Amino acid sequence: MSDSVRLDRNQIAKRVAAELQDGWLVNLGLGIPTLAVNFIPEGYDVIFHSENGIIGMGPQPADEDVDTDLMSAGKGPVTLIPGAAFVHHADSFAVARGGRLDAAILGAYQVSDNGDFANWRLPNRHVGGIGGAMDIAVGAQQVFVTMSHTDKDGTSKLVENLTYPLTTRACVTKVFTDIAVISVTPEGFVLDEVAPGFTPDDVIAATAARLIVSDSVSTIAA
Amino acid sequence: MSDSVRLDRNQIAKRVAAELQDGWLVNLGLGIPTLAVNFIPEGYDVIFHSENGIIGMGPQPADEDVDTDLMSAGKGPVTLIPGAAFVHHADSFAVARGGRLDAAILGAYQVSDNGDFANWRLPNRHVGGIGGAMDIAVGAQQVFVTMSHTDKDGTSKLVENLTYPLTTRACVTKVFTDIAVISVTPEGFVLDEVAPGFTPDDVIAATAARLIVSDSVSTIAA
Amino acid sequence: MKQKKVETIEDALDRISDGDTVLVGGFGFSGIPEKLIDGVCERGLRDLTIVNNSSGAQKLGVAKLLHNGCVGKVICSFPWGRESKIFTDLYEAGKVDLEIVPQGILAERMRAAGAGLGGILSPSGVGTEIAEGKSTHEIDGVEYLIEAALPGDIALVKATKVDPRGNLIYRLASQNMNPVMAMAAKYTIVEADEEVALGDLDPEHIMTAGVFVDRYYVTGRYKPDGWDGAWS
Amino acid sequence: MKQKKVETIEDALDRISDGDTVLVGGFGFSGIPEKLIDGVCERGLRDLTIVNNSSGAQKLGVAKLLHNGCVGKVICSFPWGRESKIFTDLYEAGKVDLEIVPQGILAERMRAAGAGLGGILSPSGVGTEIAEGKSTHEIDGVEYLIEAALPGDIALVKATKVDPRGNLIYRLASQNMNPVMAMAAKYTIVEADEEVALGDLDPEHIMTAGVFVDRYYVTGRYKPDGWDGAWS
Repeated sequence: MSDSVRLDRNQIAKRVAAELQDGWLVNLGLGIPTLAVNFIPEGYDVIFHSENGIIGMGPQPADEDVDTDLMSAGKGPVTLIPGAAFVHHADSFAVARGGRLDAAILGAYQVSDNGDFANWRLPNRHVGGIGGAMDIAVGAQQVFVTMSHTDKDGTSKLVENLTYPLTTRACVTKVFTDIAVISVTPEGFVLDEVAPGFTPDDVIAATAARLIVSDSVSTIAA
Repeated sequence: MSDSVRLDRNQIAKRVAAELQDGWLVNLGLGIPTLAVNFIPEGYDVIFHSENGIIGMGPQPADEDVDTDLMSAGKGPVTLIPGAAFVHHADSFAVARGGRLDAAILGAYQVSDNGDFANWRLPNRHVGGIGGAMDIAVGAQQVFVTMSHTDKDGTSKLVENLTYPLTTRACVTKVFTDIAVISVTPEGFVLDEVAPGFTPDDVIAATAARLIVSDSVSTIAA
Repeated sequence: MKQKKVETIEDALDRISDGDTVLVGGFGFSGIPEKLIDGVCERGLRDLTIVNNSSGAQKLGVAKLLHNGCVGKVICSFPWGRESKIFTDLYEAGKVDLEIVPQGILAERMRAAGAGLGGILSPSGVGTEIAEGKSTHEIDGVEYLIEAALPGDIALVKATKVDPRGNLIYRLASQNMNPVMAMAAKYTIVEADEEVALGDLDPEHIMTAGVFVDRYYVTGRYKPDGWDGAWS
Repeated sequence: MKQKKVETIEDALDRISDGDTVLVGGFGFSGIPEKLIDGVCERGLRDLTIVNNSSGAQKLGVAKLLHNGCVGKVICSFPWGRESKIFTDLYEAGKVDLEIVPQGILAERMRAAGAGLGGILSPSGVGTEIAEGKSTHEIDGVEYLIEAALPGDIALVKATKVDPRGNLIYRLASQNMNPVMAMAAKYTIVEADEEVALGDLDPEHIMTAGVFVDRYYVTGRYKPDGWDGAWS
């Protein structure tokens, strides 16, 4: 592991962005997911959905063009792409729960090998913020989780059973960490890709759940 | 009963229209209820709601101004009043079930003295047309029923228990027939008004349910 | 950008199969996707479950589908109109099934499907024939019927304007159940009077967002079938 | 015509009482009825149950109501933001109750109230802490939570345009939960940037029909509280 360097936030965002297909409707959570917007393949028409009722968010405007009535769910100023539409909050979540999101990219505290994930409350806190995560995760066709593979103490965030409070059951389809890309399959976690300098065994050692190594395991294009 | 003449459809419509108050939102069923539109007191702003998503129907247009995209739930051409709005069918019935209709005027086969009514299926037919009646009757603040007091055989349409299939339970507030105006109260039917030439006893004789005669029973202004 | 526009009715309809549940917009003469309905008849599809407010009138709308033998079941609020003799005949001959739903609950059950809900708690029809066989649930002492969401395999929707993303504008009262049907179907096919350029629709005026639309066909504005009154 | 316009904040708010459930629009800096919120604070109302997406930020929105001691309970999806210290303090001191609801279900529960439904069957939160104590119902083998409708005694709504019938237009993404709140409350009070004449709004563009609005107060457009960026 001597020349192994964990991916930084932008590299994780770039990798997950490569999953998005032309014409998809996508919802991005806060943090790393939001960065994915900077790595959409050239020429792709990816439509971004924001919980507060924007379908077709465009990039951040110049300072002088910021409008407080045109901000993302993350409270950042945005613009509109041509053909954007507004809906109210109930219909906005109809888009999500109703299955029209091709993908959601979300952060997580933990993901289990049946696709459960936790992202809304720390176990030692009384309350957390659910926001839109439960609705989005239950409805999106694909749920991509981006997170560091381990927490600050080196504890694996990929687990057999969640110890953090559940957000949504059996919904995560793929996990993008700073050392690996892992699919959630009926057989459990499958290691698809490793970060440059990492071996499958490095990833297995850092993962607190059984990890099936794909026959075609490859290195993440950094 | 020698100079008694049953009210005609327009007279019933005129009488029920006198119940409507300035500023009310009202839904009108087919038949006699629709005629009520012609008897709104001068200067009153009564807003008419149509199930198919019109809030603020105005009178019938001239032939050359008919628009097939602007017709009432009864399939008749209408116009819009200033400040009218369109909604889709789900939101249109939200208006009704959600309690925003000050009154609905509906026809009926039978009304019972607890306010149940029947208007959607004849007992001897396999199926009937429910249309919007169940939603409108369950939600409107007041449900006014207009109907003949008896059927062709002289059988009372005001009853103790419905023999026709129920539309909505305990919703009718007042009944306007061709011989009387009757309130539905916690004590049962109360006779408020009789048609010119009819006595309370005439109405009692024509009614197959107990009828309390109001202390202030009066004659319908024809 | 996803290519949603198709040039022929055949292409518009190539996802429909025998036995599908098809949500068909329209109320009275307004908002009926007539050209798509004609296309379904020409395809000779069979055993469709058709959801609409009514069973059609004369030989129009749903009645046309019935006449052409496409329909196995009708889900509607008003099957028994004076002008829907074809439905009466087929129903009484046991050739078509019927599920009757209060009009507002029909719309709400489709909206629930579009919103990814399992269903709704309905106050409409409690204690009536339509409650038979349905579960009930009490909230604050009030009894409600549990009405399941009503999704479609296909929606046939009529709009007046469409843009290349499939964003829709409906004319006057022609929207009726079209917007909830567009939400409720797995695959939504639109027939529009007119196509406008990308960016021509004000995002605040869009009535159905293009994410609910899978395909659209442009017809030009035409006089509704069976309408013999004034027309402009 | 019903007189819905009021000339003072006091008149706008005269139907609110201590203990009411108040639905308050707004998300981020957008669509917050700030002048009405200020009025509630000045009235010194107590023990309100406030429904909003969040518990506010800094001293803005719901946080202002919390700071002023008006709130007994918050129903929201996101109470624990980095900027809502006031809520954390009051909650941990046992001075404010909390009901946490997934954001989309919060909107849907209010819409259900507005639509006269008893509630909805929700797929969101099944198997999680928020399912505790709730009934479940299975449809086609899928488990749903029965989530009760969430009506308000009062809604405080922010719009950009209002006409004398109370018809509303919202600007850009400022509608957020305002339209469902307008539907869900027994009494809906609107704060609008601007009043337009009767007939000036295209009936096809109206976002909230005036039948859902009981009263409105016109403020003129103003810079949102706490916003220190560009403003036009």
